Amino acid sequence: MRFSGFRVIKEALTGYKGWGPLWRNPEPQPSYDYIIVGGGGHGLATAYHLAKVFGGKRIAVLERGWLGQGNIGRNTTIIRSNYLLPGNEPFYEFSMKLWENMEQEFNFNAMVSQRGILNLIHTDGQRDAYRRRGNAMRFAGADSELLDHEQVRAMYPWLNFENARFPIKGGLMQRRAGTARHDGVAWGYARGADLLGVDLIQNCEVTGFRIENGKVLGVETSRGYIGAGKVGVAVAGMSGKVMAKAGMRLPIETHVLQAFVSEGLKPFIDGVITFGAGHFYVSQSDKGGLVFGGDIDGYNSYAQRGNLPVIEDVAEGGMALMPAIGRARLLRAWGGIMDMSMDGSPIIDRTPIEGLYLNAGWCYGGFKATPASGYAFAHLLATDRPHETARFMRLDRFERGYVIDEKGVGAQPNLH
Amino acid sequence: MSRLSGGLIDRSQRLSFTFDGKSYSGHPGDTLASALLANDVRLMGRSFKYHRPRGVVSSGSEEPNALVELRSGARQEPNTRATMAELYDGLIANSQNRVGSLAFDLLAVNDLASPFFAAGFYYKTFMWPKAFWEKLYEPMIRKAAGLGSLTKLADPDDYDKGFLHCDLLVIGGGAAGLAAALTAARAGARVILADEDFRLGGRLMAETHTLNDAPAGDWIAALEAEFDALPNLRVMRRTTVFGAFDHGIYGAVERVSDHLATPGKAVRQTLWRITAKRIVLAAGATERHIPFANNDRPGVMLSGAMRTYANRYAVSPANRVAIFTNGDDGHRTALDLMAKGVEIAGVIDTRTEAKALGKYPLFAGAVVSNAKGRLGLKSLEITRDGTSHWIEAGALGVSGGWNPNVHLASHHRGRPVWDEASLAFLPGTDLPPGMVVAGAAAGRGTTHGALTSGAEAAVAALGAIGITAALPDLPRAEDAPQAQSAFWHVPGKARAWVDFQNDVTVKDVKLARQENMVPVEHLKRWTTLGMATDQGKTANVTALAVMAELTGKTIPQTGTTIFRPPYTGVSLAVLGGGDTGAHFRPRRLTPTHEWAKSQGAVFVEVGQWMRAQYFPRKGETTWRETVDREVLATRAGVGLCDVTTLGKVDVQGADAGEFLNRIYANAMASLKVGMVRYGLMLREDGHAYDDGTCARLAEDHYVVTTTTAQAGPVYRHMEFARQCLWPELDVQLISTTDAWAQISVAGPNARMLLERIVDGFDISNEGFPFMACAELTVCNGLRARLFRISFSGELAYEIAVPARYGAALMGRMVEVGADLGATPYGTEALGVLRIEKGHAAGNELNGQTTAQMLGMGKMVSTKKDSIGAVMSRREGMVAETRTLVGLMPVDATEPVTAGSHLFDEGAAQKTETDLGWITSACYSPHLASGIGLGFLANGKDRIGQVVIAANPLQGQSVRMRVVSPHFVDPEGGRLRD
Amino acid sequence: MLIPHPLLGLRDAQEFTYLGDASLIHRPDGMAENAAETFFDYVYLRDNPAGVHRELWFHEQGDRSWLVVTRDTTTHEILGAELARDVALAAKGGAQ
Amino acid sequence: MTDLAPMTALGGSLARAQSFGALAIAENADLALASLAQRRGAAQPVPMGLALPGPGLWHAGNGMAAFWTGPGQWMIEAPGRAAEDFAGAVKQAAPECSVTEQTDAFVAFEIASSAGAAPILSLLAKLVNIDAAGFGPGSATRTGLEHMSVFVIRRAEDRLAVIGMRSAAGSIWHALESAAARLQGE
Repeated sequence: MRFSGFRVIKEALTGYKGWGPLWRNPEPQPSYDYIIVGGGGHGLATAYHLAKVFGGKRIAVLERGWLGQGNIGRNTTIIRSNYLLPGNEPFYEFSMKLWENMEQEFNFNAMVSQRGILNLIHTDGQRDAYRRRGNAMRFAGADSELLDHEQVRAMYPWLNFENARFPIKGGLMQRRAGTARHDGVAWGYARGADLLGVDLIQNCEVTGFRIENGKVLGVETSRGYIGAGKVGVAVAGMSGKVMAKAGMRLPIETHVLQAFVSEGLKPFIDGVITFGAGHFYVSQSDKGGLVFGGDIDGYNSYAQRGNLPVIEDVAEGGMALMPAIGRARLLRAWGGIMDMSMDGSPIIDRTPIEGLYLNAGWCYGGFKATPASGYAFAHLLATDRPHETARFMRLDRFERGYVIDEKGVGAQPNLH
Repeated sequence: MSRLSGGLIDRSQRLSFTFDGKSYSGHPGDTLASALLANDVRLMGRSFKYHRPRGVVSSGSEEPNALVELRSGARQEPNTRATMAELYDGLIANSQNRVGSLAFDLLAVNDLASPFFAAGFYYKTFMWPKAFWEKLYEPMIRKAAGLGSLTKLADPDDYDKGFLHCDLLVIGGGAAGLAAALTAARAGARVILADEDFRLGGRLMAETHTLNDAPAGDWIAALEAEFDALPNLRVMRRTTVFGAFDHGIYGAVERVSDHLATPGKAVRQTLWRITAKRIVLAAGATERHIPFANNDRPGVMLSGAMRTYANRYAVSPANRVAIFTNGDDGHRTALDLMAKGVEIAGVIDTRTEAKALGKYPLFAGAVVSNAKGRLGLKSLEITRDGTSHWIEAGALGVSGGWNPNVHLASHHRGRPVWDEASLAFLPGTDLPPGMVVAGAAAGRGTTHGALTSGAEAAVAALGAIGITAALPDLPRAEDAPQAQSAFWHVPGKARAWVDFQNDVTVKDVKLARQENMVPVEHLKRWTTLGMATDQGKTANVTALAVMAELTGKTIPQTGTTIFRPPYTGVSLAVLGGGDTGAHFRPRRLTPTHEWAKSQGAVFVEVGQWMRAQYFPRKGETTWRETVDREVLATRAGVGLCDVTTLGKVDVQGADAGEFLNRIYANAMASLKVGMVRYGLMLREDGHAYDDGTCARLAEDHYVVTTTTAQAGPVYRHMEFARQCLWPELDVQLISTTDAWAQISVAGPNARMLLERIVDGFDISNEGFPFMACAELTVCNGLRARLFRISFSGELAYEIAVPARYGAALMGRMVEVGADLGATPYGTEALGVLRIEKGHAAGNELNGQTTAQMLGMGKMVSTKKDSIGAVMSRREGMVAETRTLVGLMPVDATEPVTAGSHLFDEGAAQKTETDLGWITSACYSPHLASGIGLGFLANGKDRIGQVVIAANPLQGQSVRMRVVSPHFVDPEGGRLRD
Repeated sequence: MLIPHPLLGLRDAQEFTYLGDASLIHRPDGMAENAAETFFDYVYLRDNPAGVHRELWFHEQGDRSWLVVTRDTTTHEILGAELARDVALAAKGGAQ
Repeated sequence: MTDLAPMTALGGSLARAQSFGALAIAENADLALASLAQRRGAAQPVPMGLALPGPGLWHAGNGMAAFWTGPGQWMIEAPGRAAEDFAGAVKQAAPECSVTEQTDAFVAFEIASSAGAAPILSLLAKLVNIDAAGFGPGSATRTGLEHMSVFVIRRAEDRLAVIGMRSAAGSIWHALESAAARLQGE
């Protein structure tokens, strides 16, 4: 069924009789050409693109719990392509372009909203670095603007300009950046994939890989063995745990990142603001909640919950930047587990095991990458060649010395 | 007239307040909600989506409807539960989420269009035309959504943070919590009792039950007197424990002054981090409602809340009240209200076998199937055996059973367990370590059950940490079993609300089921169930039950919801703590700060430090003018700059040299005593980490300097190497950054100036050559350290004295060097001097560069093992061709801008053709031109060529000549003179 | 979180700076033939267990000791803590 | 003696002192400090007859005091001797140790209560995450305070010292002052 405003009106007047399941609940088949492990944003986007763009057939997505239960369902919903390095920027800009057209393509309103992202500048050195980045974005076809103090003040006069420990000297603005409704993205891809015949199998945990002579034959699951031509793993924070079942150690650590939302408020912040001198970034959802976050907790964790000091740290940053939010209340805090890679950049690559492919290392930045990640991973699965924009995101870059280190902090995942 | 007799309000005092501009009065002991009810105000808010008129539903923090904007001006506080706002004289509250007045909200049109707004509708529309989303649809949605508003004014109040420690934290001051605290405190344990209410007692205050045949208030009063005398017990009223974190740490907010008009000298709220060895959770239970058609009319409320209002606040929402219940609990409300003289229109009990417990009309085996009264309940439809009739009632109390408040028990992702007997989720076995649950939160909701389980919980909890406690004599209390039958919602075609605030109806749950949004998280996200400010406290279990009914599954098969912190909303200001604004982060001042201030210096933030940026003089109109003067004065005479901020690490021990050999890429063990060497540190991944100098003061004593930014990390890294990598070496480390005021003395007259302050020490070129160091005295006996090192390319020294003398020394040098042109300079001139000399700094050492890029590849010794050496030889790093070069505009009037990218002339400018970028740029008064440093592909081979510096961000494209990065004195002759 | 410091008892984890897997103590020999491989493994690859993890914490706002803390990454339960220096010395055969 | 005039950490020529109800906070500008670290394998020294305390402890004697700062490391305090080369004196007394001058690395604030231990305990609770029950007289530890690291010494039931980075003296003072003033307001 095709969604439209007309259809919504028609269904409203006829008691919603026409609304059916957004996707089927199929039983797993004995084998598939492609198995995508992980029914999160990246896994669903991969299946969708594999079927839609690359003509893949007999595709299954295996999800341990419910579709979209991982980081796609709990993040701060920011989409942007304001990266610096050539290994990253073209990829994220490709993603941005996919965001701009996805809703009409998969016929689902994921509320992609290009209300802009503003990265504040507090020092001259930061301005130099942001200028380098803003120009790198331009050369990769993205949009960027360098704002001065007055331009920032005109946009957000109620930021703390008067009594700030770190004065605001300007900002790097990407107007095409913004937010998208995270669940809507997962559901849009899920529904799109389902309509293209992809089997979305929930409550199906992968417990092992059947590997013979260095080639993967299929996966053992909580719902029995399923054969596969190719297996793509896109399980974010669980990457280490899942790939260990295939005998692999990864340049990845799993960490917890907390995200926060305030009680609903009338429109207050239009776009996304990031405060680099503290650890704080914020946007306001269409429902009115301030959606905000900061740094990862900083220690290895699979516990999906964080601790109070980070909540305080983020709130401190928020209060320092925008003392007018003081009387709003934190409504909910939640922790997701992040696949923090050793250089802070992702991996979309084959593995040494034939037929086994890895999509991982997204750190806390996977949401914005969802469309491109799915597209590039589908490209790799279908053609065995990396997608043009993901060609630097290789697994062997660490050994060979081609790291993509945006922050320049080296092989320490909790600093990325 | 809705005030009743009795209650815990102080009738001797009258407090006036306003709601939506209209004046009312109440008494101390009232909440805003009780005072409004006492003034016959039933309409208190509007719902989120349909803007339906709403009245208060509860009497506690679970309130979904009666949300107001409290206070005014910069103190305006949105979404405040009227049920939690203590009344004070002069309180100002306004209703929110309305266009027009509360009674005539224009957005109530949404309600008429509600069929179009069913669960998930917005995912299916607003997609065409594409551009309309940001321009039309979304702004419309954003405006209509949201609840209360922020003012954009800075919060004027102060907030505190603090730390408390205890053996036992008791969460909840009702019967169970009081018994637990009493038991533990009498045993001598250190106890904290926290309750979100402003008065202890919990539901004891809401009921008419007796303790030892006397009013419960008597027992509470006696207990409070005993509590006051126990120094090991801290009672924290108005304190909400909002989160259970790791290792027994609980977050709590004390609302210190929220019950006052302004905080005065105190803080508004304090965030407490409580570290508890053991925890008794006695958070009580929250009553459930029962959805039926139009069950959201103002005046429809929870039956237990009605008792609270009657017994504690002496108020009834109406003169004639009905009760809708699925168990005995509703009958209690009828009895309590009757006792206070309220007319009971009837008790509608879903159980056919129900019996009246008093003289009121009973409708057994019946349901309430509809309600009328848009702005306030007028009548109810009662349906029994398929026939219906209407009765008049101004309020309806609904009793659907109680949900234990297991939230904190689940903050470590523990799952509550469904108990079919009590029709409730009880705490599971996977509680946060050290927690015991008692009272209604554990399903022991009778007064006797709460008291005994509270005391027993304390005994058990303390026993686990070796403290023996005895069960106290607990008062005799009611222990009547509460009969109840499962009844979740009244079937029907009209909308019946499950989640009041977010307008989620039974129909929405059905539609979610129809659309395969069945997993509880899908249900929640598709319908927005439980995502409002109350986090579904009154809605979630009911919705689960409805979904279970639809799918034919049991409630536990359908799922549970995950509880996450905070238990109730916590203001961002208190989480952010007191020190924001200028005190957001510590400010470190250099030893010459006060002196520089007296000289009119302009300061700049450099990480934690404030440094003098430049020293403007009279008549100078631009900062550039000042900086140019400072630079030229340094190159021509002598400049003075406080460089204390550079990190200093004292390295001592027999193996200090060997240790430093392994830390630095280049050799340090071979450094002679009395000499300094430039050193480059790599990270273990082979990239440049930090640079600085290393001075050898004695055979077993070095002083390492780091960059300002990396002082902390480098020290940590060195301790890592000392303790973890090479513990067998004899090395001791300590930071001395703050101990010494270090001043750079640079310029051709530097030596002459220093000769005037050193105490008989030979600093001639021969006696104290380039890269020498020494300990000596200056200014008549002040111990000092002198290093002949240069960052500017000039003859230069750094002199260090104990920090307390830094300002005086600076003043002295300016004074005695006046004839030599002694000029203080700031970080701007420092930057110009080092760029002119081609010295790498933060913009070059940004963690992404290699020794090779910096032109220091050869410094990485292959003769020894040092941190990062192996990885610096990886294929990709060796293949890196970008090197540090100097750049000058072909046309000297053109700007040089850091962050510009470098391209071949005529090349298409894109990622693939990018050759590098400009790292640092400045105006060089020495060359009368802008200059820059940058990393350029094959840079060494391009010296003399022209490249394009492209800065499309600012519309610049400049032809630049590639030159040596050493713009000044490339041979280094000046350094050595 | 609270870290059980072997000398100072339970301390607020905020006083500490986290580094990562305690295997970082065992730095390979940079002059060995196979240094390229051993360092790749040392610097980049991690077991990243969902369960018991031995990890390095630096008592930065305390006594400046590096600790090896044993912690369950699924529950955050801490099973023990030792001075990293003692662990490192023991690994080197107790060489004093 | 040098003819240069010293300046206190708070930037004055005189040390700052202020009272907040029962609490008095004073900058101690005359306190000499030197760190002392044991060399590898060496025996624990007894510099100038001062017994060095164990982890978490502070010990006074012979007109000086010492507190433990880390394994094999102590800080030696000497009231009133800031102008001297105190580190030199310590080094002479413990030549086999690594000694480093620390006098001007730190600012010391002495806090005294005129109403017994209670105000001190209330202040501690607002400042640092230390369980006061286990922090009686003779205790010393380093911990975090408003993003800074400080030594806290319980010199007596009613006396506390907070010693932190000299460059951050103003921020430490602000933290102490705000907490003390707010306690007064409660």
